[in-house]
Amino acid sequence: MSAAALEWPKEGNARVPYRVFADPDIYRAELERVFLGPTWQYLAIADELPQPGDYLTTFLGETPVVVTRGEDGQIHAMVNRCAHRGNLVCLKRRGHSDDGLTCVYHAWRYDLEGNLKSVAFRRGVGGKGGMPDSFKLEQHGLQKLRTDTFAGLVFGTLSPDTPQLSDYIGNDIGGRIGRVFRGKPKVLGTTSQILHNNWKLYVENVKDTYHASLLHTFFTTFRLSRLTTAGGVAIAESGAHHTSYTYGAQRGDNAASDQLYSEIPSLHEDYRLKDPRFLESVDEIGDGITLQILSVFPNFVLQQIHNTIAVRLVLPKGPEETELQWTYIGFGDDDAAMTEKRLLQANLVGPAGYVSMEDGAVGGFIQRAIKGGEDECSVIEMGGHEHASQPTRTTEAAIRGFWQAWRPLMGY
Amino acid sequence: MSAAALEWPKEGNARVPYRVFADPDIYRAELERVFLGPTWQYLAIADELPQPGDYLTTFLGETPVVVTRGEDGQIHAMVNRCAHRGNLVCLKRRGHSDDGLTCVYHAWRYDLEGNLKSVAFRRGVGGKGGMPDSFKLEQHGLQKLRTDTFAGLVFGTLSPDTPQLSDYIGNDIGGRIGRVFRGKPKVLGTTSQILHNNWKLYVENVKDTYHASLLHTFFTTFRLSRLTTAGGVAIAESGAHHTSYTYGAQRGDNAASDQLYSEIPSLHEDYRLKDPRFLESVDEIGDGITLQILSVFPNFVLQQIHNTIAVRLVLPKGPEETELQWTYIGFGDDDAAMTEKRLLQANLVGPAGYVSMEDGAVGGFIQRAIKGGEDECSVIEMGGHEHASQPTRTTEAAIRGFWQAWRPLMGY
Amino acid sequence: MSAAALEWPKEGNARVPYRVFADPDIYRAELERVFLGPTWQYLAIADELPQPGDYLTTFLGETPVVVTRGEDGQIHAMVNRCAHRGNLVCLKRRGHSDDGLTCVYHAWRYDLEGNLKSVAFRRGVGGKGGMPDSFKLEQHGLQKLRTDTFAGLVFGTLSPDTPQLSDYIGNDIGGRIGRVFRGKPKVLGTTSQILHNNWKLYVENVKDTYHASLLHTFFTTFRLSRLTTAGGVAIAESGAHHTSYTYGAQRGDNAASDQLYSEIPSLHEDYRLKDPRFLESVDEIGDGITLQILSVFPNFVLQQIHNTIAVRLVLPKGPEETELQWTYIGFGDDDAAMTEKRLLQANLVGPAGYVSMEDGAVGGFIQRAIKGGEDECSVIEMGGHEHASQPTRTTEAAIRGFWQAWRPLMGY
Amino acid sequence: MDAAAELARIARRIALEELYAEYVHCLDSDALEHWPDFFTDACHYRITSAENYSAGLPLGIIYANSRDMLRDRVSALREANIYEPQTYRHLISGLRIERDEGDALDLETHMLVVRTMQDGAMSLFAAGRYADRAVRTADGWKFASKVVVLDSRLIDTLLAIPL
Amino acid sequence: MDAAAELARIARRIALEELYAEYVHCLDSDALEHWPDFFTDACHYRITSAENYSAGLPLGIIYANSRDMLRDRVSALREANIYEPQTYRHLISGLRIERDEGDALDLETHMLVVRTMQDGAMSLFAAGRYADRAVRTADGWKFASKVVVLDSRLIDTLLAIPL
Amino acid sequence: MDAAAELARIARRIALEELYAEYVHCLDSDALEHWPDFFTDACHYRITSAENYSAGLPLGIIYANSRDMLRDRVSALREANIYEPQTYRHLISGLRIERDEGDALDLETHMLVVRTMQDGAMSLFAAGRYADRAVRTADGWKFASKVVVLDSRLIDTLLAIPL
Ligand code: FES
Ligand code: FES
Ligand code: FES
Ligand SMILES: [Fe+3]
Ligand SMILES: [Fe+3]
Ligand SMILES: [Fe+3]
Repeated sequence: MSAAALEWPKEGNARVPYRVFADPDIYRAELERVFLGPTWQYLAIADELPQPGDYLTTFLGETPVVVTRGEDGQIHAMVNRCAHRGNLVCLKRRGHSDDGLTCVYHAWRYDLEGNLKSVAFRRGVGGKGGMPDSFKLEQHGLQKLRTDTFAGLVFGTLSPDTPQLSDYIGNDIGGRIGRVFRGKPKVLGTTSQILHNNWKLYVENVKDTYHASLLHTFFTTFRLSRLTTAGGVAIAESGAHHTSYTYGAQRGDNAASDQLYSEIPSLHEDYRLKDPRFLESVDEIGDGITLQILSVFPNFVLQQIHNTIAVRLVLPKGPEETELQWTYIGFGDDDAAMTEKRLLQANLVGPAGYVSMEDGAVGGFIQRAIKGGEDECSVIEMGGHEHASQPTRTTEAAIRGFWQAWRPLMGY
Repeated sequence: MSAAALEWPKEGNARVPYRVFADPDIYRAELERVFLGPTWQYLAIADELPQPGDYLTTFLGETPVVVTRGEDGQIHAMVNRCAHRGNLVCLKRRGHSDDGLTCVYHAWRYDLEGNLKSVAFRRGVGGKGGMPDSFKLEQHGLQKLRTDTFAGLVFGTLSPDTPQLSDYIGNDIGGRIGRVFRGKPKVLGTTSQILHNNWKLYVENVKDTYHASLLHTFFTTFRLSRLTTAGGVAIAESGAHHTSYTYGAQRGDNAASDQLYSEIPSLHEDYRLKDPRFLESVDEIGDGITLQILSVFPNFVLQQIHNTIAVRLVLPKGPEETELQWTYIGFGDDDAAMTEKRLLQANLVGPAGYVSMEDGAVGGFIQRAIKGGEDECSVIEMGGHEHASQPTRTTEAAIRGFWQAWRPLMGY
Repeated sequence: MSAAALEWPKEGNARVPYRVFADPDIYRAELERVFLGPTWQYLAIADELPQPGDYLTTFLGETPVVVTRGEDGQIHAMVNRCAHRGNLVCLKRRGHSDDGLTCVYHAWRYDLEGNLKSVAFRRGVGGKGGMPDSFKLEQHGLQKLRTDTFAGLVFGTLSPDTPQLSDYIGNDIGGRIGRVFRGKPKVLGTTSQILHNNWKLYVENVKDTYHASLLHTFFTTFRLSRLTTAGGVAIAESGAHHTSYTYGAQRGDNAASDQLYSEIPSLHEDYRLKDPRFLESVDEIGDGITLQILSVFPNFVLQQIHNTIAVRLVLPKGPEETELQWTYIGFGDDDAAMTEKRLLQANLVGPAGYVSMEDGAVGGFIQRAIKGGEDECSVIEMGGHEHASQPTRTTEAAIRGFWQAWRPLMGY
Repeated sequence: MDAAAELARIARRIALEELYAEYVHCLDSDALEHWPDFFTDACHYRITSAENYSAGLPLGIIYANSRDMLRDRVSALREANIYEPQTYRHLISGLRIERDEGDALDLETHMLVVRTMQDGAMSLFAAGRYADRAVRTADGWKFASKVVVLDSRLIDTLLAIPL
Repeated sequence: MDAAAELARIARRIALEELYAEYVHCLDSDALEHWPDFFTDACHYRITSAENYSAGLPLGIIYANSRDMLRDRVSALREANIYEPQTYRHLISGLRIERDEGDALDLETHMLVVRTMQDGAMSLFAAGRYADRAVRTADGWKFASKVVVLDSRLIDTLLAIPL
Repeated sequence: MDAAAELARIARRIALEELYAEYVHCLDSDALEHWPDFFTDACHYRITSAENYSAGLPLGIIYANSRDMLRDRVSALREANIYEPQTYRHLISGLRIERDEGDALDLETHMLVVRTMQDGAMSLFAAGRYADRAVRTADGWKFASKVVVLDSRLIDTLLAIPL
């Protein structure tokens, strides 16, 4: 079926036809309308490119992008596709160049902003060959992205219609990003996962405040987070972005909570850690929020779980494959002990994370389960049918918000 | 091209356009019309699920299915897709549960018949969140299959239009199934093969009574079976199902047969086994039939080769990939010697079987050969153009029968 | 989008939409219109099949082909697809048969020219089964290719409309093939590469006389070949075929050349070989041409680089995958020292070649770079917009020639 | 342990390493006619899956109870069965002696097999372990029993050449 | 080197080969409860990528500073975490002693892990090396530190069972 | 065989195991400048396919007749050739001495190489064997000849780093 042919259920955001997670035509349309469309996508942490000439490569959807620090000291981003015959201009994931970017195929040279500076043998050799006079360097640069920075995070877009980044993010979500980035970020390391599911199944998982204490029984067991502890979800009016937040367990009522959870299979009363040091955290921000999961539409995630802070990028790699990239952050003023805390708490997340490994698998389970059921729908009614902020996490409002933002882009 | 666009050759079942083995659209249509359509598909041997709470997972085409033994002692089958957001409810191939089926994602719980029994935090937490009152458990169960059992074999279908199982199989074929399952079956083991060909190429191979003595030269050489030994093929009127049967070699005339086979490259006069024990068989059924290959449309096979008995399930895994699952059977009253016979004779079949390994490869050879020839046709004229039962195996009548059954389902 | 829907840019051969390298529909149309269409494709070196009964298997596009030396001493080629039910008739890459070709599935037998000679059990067994009388052997042979030989190279085509091979190749290109094949060829070995790019990206690379001294810096550094050394490119009038040729370095002006290359990053003044023996070459042909790269549309390449001579076959394996097969040639009258020269110089080419390894990767770089840019175009203006022969290699004329030949076949 | 005993122990281990090296070389170099020579006359050879093995199900993909049955397997591959040209590449690692009776040992090693078809396609064909019983005989160590326990339930296309 | 010393050197190397054989057998046979026993009390265990490792970035996919933390990891896998049935098959090769202090050694081996899922799908899950510190203790060689350096940045789906 | 001879035989085998461990470590840790040091001055090095090898065709994918040619190969990789960042992971198994002349040996081992690209993609890059001639020299065992016989005809994309 073609992307256009899908008829959306009358229940609106409370129903999602599984086809949107499997159909190759819908996927191709997404690459165009969502990832090359009017959305801001995370590219890098500005501090990853300290010096002019530093560059790294990433993607807008599946489109390769190079991000540079220009001679002007500014961040620039271009499609990583040579204007001559389409070769990758930058082959390395990260690098530095003192004289702009040179394509290996025919040595066409660009400056760090993507302007074509020279064409090898443009005038030919011995008066023979070369480019016609009609050829103008300025008409053949790399395709440029708009870039903007928020709290030290670099975002990019290829669409002229994308609103200003700060307006796109909005004050509420923006404040919750700023809350985490109080200092100069320092990268502690990166890791990536290949997920065998459509990218949106992972984004739904991120926005799913309902699942955490049920799927991640580790969490529950240690009362690290329960739906019974104080917290809620903040959702941008557009539905596009969200933040879920939880306050320290002490604010919850454990007795009542255990009672409530006693029906849930996940509780193991007897389960205690032999070496709990890895959970020793400090309230470094000072507002008592021990957990914050934040997303910016379509594919950026910022996570603060106690002292482990990471940005996640969700990259589509096909209708049924997704790459999830994690970059773990500390701050310039962390001492050794604080860094150690972050490294130990990092056991909670990532591909082997005590409270995240299930998220790597569940999307693939769904992808397998919906085969032959592409015209069936998921039921997203927890917390009602709206996508407004709520003072509870026992809701799927943030997921409905995602569809609220995705559907008009896709014309559904 | 779309599934509909194929024009069937005027020769009818005697010609099959190779496109039906390669075209992704035709394949997608098959998943819908054949595997989710009015056909009975093998799910399990009832004795594999002795206790209430036992379950196993399998497929209807590519659609995941869970088969359970309910509290009521009956076999039930449901699509293995959670009614909430589509997660696989059962993750294990085989398992047992004393309290129904619980989805790991948000702990929705179903009974063993697929009825939704509870939704975690349905009423929210502290009066916040939860499901709307309009949400009714009874409207959100797992999709149920119709199931029925024949000779201890469990079949399932998703279509209300599939006739009763016994009528679907018919008396003739039914009798030939019952002939094999005289006692309480005991599973001796399982094995599976990945075949790099369309599922129908394997089914054709199973129904191809013409190839056995030619492709499997091991057979011929030992006079285990030749087209010259007495036997024939029984075909359901619909063409859908078949049984080929062979009587012990002694009923044939070896001299005349060798003469006939002398033109076939496969005969090795001088080839003798050093340790023939593995061919020592007994006529356990007592009717002198040493070989019976039986198929029930679309994808079930029952094999009796001397004392090695196996059911085979043919699972489509894509237009050009198929999984072939074998379950080897003995009976409750087998003594150690009889079991050993079955295990030794099992060398004849399976992925390394002396008379079956070629079947695992030949479909892939065809799949490779038809590239660029999708509009060419195979020629299926051995034994004429009909699909009636014949007292010979020198015929492709059973293959024509398959197409006779497949074409109306697919609209060709 | 469908193959037909592509609108070609008004600039003609100077622009190529990247979609032609990625679109599955265009690829499928190519298999039909280019590879099964009116083109001659390299099949083998006649001397690879010295004896009647010798055969080898190869491909026209993705269609399997068997090439034989018949009883009549002539070369024959047929589609390697049994006329019965489509099995591969020949399973081995190379082989010999004294009694024609027998399909393993049902032992149908063909002679070395593809005529069906016998059908197993055609008359049935004991008067039962067998083929209907209407079945005529002569109506069921293997599909035959037209074959022709040029300078000991065997080409084949499935189209009746392909002009005679010598006319197809033409005198100019033909002479340049003959120039290399002066003696009885002797195969020194073969190797193959899997390229993760559309087949045309590799063919463009072969025809790209502009890239050699820029991408392959090894070449430049040793002044083996520079655009400043004398040479040029000869292009068939149709644009379909090409030859680029270079004279020994001594004919160039190194000082001027170094000056010119000084802007190119690839020059390493200080780089010298410790054991230059592997570059000791002789002017075996005697015309001073040290480098000749020649292509015959669509997918044949003949290379002479000093004394390393190889034919290359470019086989499409999917929209984004290509197999590149190399056959290295010496001649019957080579002495041991000459053979050793060829083997040492072979370090220049192939998957690990000093001046060819980059060609194996650059196509894949482009394939990755064009994702999301399928409607962008490459810019092919070096040396103007025509596709005529030029006395320089600082041109992309031969690439434009390729598109000039490809577009009408595809209807663009 | 005294030096002589230590040396003997080490020599034995090396002999076993060499046994496995020769065994896989035999299979991977298409010297199948010699394959049965690695076994005792009355041997057991079986290829099965971890699923069957751990469930105690006796079925084998190949199931033989004598060296002659192994010889018959080779004859069939040479004379009767039809399959595309293909080669294995075995890798062996982690030899362990599970039970040590001096001249009779229960052994286990990890194994992995890459299969290469004539078109050049390589694939991970098998991963698993050898659960063996080796005995010291007049002409060296022989397998009294070899059970090839494959981690996967799936065989790609067919299994012709033994493991 | 005199014979005794030579023999001791060889015996030690074999003991180390056996250590790795036992270590991977423990993981691949689902005997995870014994996995922590291969380490000293105050050990360091980390799984990281060559990219992080060579950039000097300290992050680990798993990062533990005590044997108890390894025990907690096993308990979580058994009692809390949810993942599909799967098994590893480790292959170890090329043991090298990088630093020899007699009873304390810096070791490196190449490693490869094939993962098999319950549906039978096998995949190349991990390739890399063990960069270890082993010490000789009363009950044999133990790992004071084990850093699993993976060649790839990517983990397929999740990493539940340790490497 | 007497103890001393036995010990010497074992010590030699271990030395050879170590030789291969060092050899693959050199390649996999990007210490290519030291790679030629594993060879004698007048050495032969060749990478070929089983197809060419068994047909007696002399062609090599890489074909060198001196250690200096190996040095030139490394210089070209460092200074001239362009290829994406990538690493190998060699696994070696099944060392066998095919011909024993004491200080000169014909050796064979199975080998497998997993290649990892910078994007994290791992693939089975090569499987095959080393068919080598090793000689004992003043500074240890060196390869007088190394022929890398690959099971497959196909090379994925390119072969830059030697095997
Ligand atoms: S493709 Fe970049 S310079 Fe030619
Ligand atoms: S998907 Fe099953 S409970 Fe949510
Ligand atoms: S398919 Fe060739 S003989 Fe039947
Ligand atoms: Fe989660
Ligand atoms: Fe068969
Ligand atoms: Fe080139």
